[in-house]
Formats: sequence, structure tokens, C-alpha cells
Amino acid sequence: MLSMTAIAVVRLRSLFGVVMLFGIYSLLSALIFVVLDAIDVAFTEAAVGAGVSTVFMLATLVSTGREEKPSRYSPLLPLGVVVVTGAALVWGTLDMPHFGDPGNPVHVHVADRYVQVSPTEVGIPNMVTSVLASYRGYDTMGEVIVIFTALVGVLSLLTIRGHVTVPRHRTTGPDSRPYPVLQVMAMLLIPFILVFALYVQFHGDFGPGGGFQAGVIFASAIILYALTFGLNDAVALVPVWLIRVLAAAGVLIYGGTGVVSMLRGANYLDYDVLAHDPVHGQHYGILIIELGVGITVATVMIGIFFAFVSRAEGSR
Amino acid sequence: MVFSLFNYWVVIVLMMAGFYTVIASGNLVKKIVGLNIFQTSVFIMYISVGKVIGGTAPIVAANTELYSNPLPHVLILTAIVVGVATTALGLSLIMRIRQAYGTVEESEILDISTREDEAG
Amino acid sequence: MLVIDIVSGLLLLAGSILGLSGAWGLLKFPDFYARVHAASITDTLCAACFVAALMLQASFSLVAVKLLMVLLLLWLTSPTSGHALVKAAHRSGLRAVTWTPPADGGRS
Amino acid sequence: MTAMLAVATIALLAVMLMALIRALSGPTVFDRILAVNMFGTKTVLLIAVYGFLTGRPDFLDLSIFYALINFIGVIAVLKFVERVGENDEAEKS
Repeated sequence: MLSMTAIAVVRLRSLFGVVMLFGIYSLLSALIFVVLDAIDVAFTEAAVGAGVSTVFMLATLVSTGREEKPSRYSPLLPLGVVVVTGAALVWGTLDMPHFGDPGNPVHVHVADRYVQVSPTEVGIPNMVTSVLASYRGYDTMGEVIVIFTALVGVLSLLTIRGHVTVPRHRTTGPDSRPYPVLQVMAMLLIPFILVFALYVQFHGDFGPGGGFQAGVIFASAIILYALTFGLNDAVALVPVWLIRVLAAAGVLIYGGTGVVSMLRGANYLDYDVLAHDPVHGQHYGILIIELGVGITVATVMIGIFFAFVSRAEGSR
Repeated sequence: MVFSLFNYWVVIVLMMAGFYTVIASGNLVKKIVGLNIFQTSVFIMYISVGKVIGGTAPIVAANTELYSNPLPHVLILTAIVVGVATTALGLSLIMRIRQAYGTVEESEILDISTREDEAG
Repeated sequence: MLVIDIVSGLLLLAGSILGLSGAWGLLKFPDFYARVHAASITDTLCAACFVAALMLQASFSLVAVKLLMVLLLLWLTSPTSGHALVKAAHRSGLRAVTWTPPADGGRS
Repeated sequence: MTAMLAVATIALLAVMLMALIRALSGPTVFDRILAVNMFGTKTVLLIAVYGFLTGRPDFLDLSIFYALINFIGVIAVLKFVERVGENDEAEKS
């Protein structure tokens, strides 16, 4: 782990192909998360960092050009600032708790309760999911709304053009034949990816996974489709209005669950009352809001991807 | 004992690398990459704080007693997804900037806008 | 049990050696197409060795099925991406260097 | 057996290191993509091996997923590199 992190730092010195190296960097940090026992986080980081955000950055590069011009300012001043700040931070860490010590302050407050009680109280083995969806349901709802807002922001900045008019010569010219092998492969893989996304979505209670990861996986299937068959086909498959409606629907499912539990006489997002006994209620609640999260994340990612690519195509 | 603080130093090195990229690079896309690296360093810090030596992933399994702390995992899980959403927003702003100014270099944008101010 | 351990150990060793040789080729070969050659050919067999070794360890369970899925995916995706890569490189006008050994017999 | 798994882990790390060097130095963009691809497949294997090393092989979902993401990533990079190349040529001509 340590050596690999050091390599990740070396990577930063390269000026060209930064984005591609950023993909590697994400994979590396996801590996570090695996080593540090954070399986769910590794899942998300791999999906988001190595998959989706690399694709977004690439799409941006297409429309902005990929050469970086040398800065006119001397790099010495920022370097100095960085070194001084870093030194101050290192000095600060001398008082920090030691790595892996079970007596760390973070481990003595509510975490114990999560670890000890959640398997019986919420009744699902994956503590990350139970903390995410049940104990800290408000936080997660806030995050979902942030993501939804991001989609709104991106869509208001960049419009998705339903039918990109690709110039004729690009589609028929000898240099832009589609990759037949790739298309066959994509056709084989996409159903598998979709099934896998559903598995991750609904198996999230028992193993690593959950709405966030499943949403990204689902989106990545659509992204693969758009990459191999062209944007127009993908937009035909998942129309823009569907993205808008479903993204809002996901947030509504989440919020609606809270309202339902209020109507049944409990606090907002308290799932105990959703079924006859609390553990079942928790199960239903988590399943439903994870579904909401999954729908929102998937549609938001697809929407942002469409917006980026249609902008990139339109800029030519 | 010094070695047991190593994780923080790794985090700091990453953080400073991201910070340096943000302030020293004039290219807006590069700045976003720098921000992402900075962000990742914070993620690693949270997760490494949550690690318990001898513990295992916080999913209940037979014959394991000690688990790592699930709370940082949850915080970072959502933070990553929010991070990509904000990254996407930033990138789309960059695309608009490129459309408005024809460049994504900070210094050139400043030149153009000062020229416009003088002209207008 | 012992035999299984030995066999899977040997498979792991073989996989490691294959992977290392592929990486060595990736580093040392003179041009892009040679590197693709080194990397993608070793990739599949290396993956197969590792997965087979782990499957022997896992016995028959969901884990073994998942390993099989990993293997199938790698077998499907890795050659495909290699193919697409070479095709894209070829299209973009990258040509193999006609590498001729220098007359003095030394490495250039 | 644990020793063999550890040896395999170290070998995989070495392979990843070499791939990383190629990705950092690679003269053409395709070299980098190739290195990234190799890096990805080795990551998949490494996660599988690591799962067995720590005795919790439930996490193979993760490596299945890495294999997928790796593929999608490489395809995406290829597509966009082609487009950027076209743009560059268009600007030149």
C-alpha cells in the first residue's frame, strides 16, 4: 500500500496524458481502500473515479483541446507555499492518533454502537449500508439531493441535443468505420452489466454494494452503449425526458419513504413502522431508499454523460 | 512509532501535490484534476483513520470479531459520488468558459476579460 | 488437500512468471505493436493461471462461480480492448518501426 | 499456501509497477492506454488474490466490477483519443 501510494505521487509529475493517469490513480486509491478494509468505498471509487469521471474529463478534453500551455508565472512561489503548508501539516500530525490503533477517538464515540448493535437492530450484515441508509439517512438524502442539483446545474449549462447532426463524411468515411468486434462484445456485455447492477443494488444489504454503486454501474452500461453505437442510438434508448423524470423520481422515492414513515406515526425516515416488526421495517426502508438512490445516481450520470458528449460532438 | 504516522504523511504529500496543481497550473482542466487529487487525499485520510489493525471489513461474517469503523466509510462513500457530481459541474462550467472565451487557460481568460473591460 | 495446494501454488507461480514476462516485454520492447504483443498474449494465460489456482482453493461455492465470471470477463474484454487498441493505433497512422539489428551487433 | 499467495501478490505489484512506468514514460498515447489496460487486469487479479490472502473471498464482486470498468475505460479513452486526433488534424488542415 505504501509503495503504491508513493507511485501515485510520482504520477503527478507527468504533464501529458494526465487524465489517463488519473484513471490509474483512481484504481490505485481504490486498491488502497481495499487494503484498508473499505470495500464499499473501493467499489464506489473504482466506479466513479476510474470509470465515470475519467470519461467526463475525456469528453471535456475533446471539446477544449488537450495541450496545456506552460504557465507564465514562476512555479517557485506556489511550490514554496505548498512546502510550507505541507511542513506545517506534518508537524501537526505528530499529535495525531496512531494508525490502526483501536483506541482512536473516532472509534470510541458512536462507531461502537454501529458495530455492536446494527446487525441485530437493523438486521442486515453490511454495516456500511445500515449506517448509510438507516442511522444517517438524512445525510444520505442530502447527498442525493446534491447529486440531483448537479444534474440540474449541468443541464442548465449544457443542453443535450437529442439528434446530433454528425457530418456525413464522418459516418461514412473510410476512417470512421465502426468497430464490429467491439459492437458484438458490447452486445454480449451490456446485459451482463445490467444484471450485475441489479445484483449489486439488491445484494447491497449482504455484501459490498448499494444504490450508489449500482447506479454508477447501470450508467456505465449505458455509457458503453453510447460509446460503441453512437450517441444518437443511446439517446433514443434512454430519452432525455426519461432521465429528467427518473432523476426526480429517485429523490421523491427517498423523500416519500420518509413521509410515509411520518404518516405512520414515527419520525421522518424512521423505518421501524414500515412493517409489522421493526427489523422488517428497516429492511423495506433500506431497500426502497437504496432503490431511490440507485435510480437518481444512474440517471444523473447518464444525463451528465449525454450532456458532455453532445457538447463535445457539437463543438466540432 | 514514527512509522505509525506514515499514513498521514502520504495523505499530506498527495494533498500538497493536488494543492500545487491547483495553484500553479493555469489550465482549468488540470486544476480540476488537482482538486480531485486533493479530494482523494482527504478520502484516504478518513479511511485510514477508520482502519483498525487486525480488523476486517465491516460486513458481518462468521468467526470474525473485530471490524473496521464503518462510519468513515459511509461518509466517504457519499462524498465520492458527490465529488463526481461537483467535478461534472465544474467541467461543464469549463466547457461554457471555453465556448465564451475560446480558451481554458486562466491567464488568457484574464487577458481577454481585461481587454473587454478596457474596451467597454 | 495437499495435492490441491501444491497444484494451485504452481499455478500461481506460473501466473506470476507470465505476468512478469509480459510486463518486462511491455517495458523493453522497441515499439508499440511489439508491446501489445507482449502484454496481451501473456494477459489471458496469466489471468487463467491465477483464477484456476484460486478456484482450486475455493472449492465449489459461489466464490468459485464468481471467479469463473472474472475469468470469462477478462477473456472477453482483454483481447477485445487489445484489438480495438491496435486498430485505433493503426488507423491513427502509427506504424511499426522496421527494427533492424544494428550492424555492430550492440543494442541501439 | 499463504506464502504462495504472498509471492503472487508481490509479483502482481511488480507487474503493476512496470506497467505504471510504461504509462508514465510511454512515447505514444497508445502505449499509455496499453499500460493502463494491463494495469487494470492485474488489479483485478490482485484484488482476487488479496481476498484469498486475508481470508475473506466475498469481495470478488469488486474484481468483476473492475474488469468491467477497465474495459469501458479503455474503450472510452480510445474513442475520445480518436476524436481528439480528428480535431487536431482538422485544425491543422
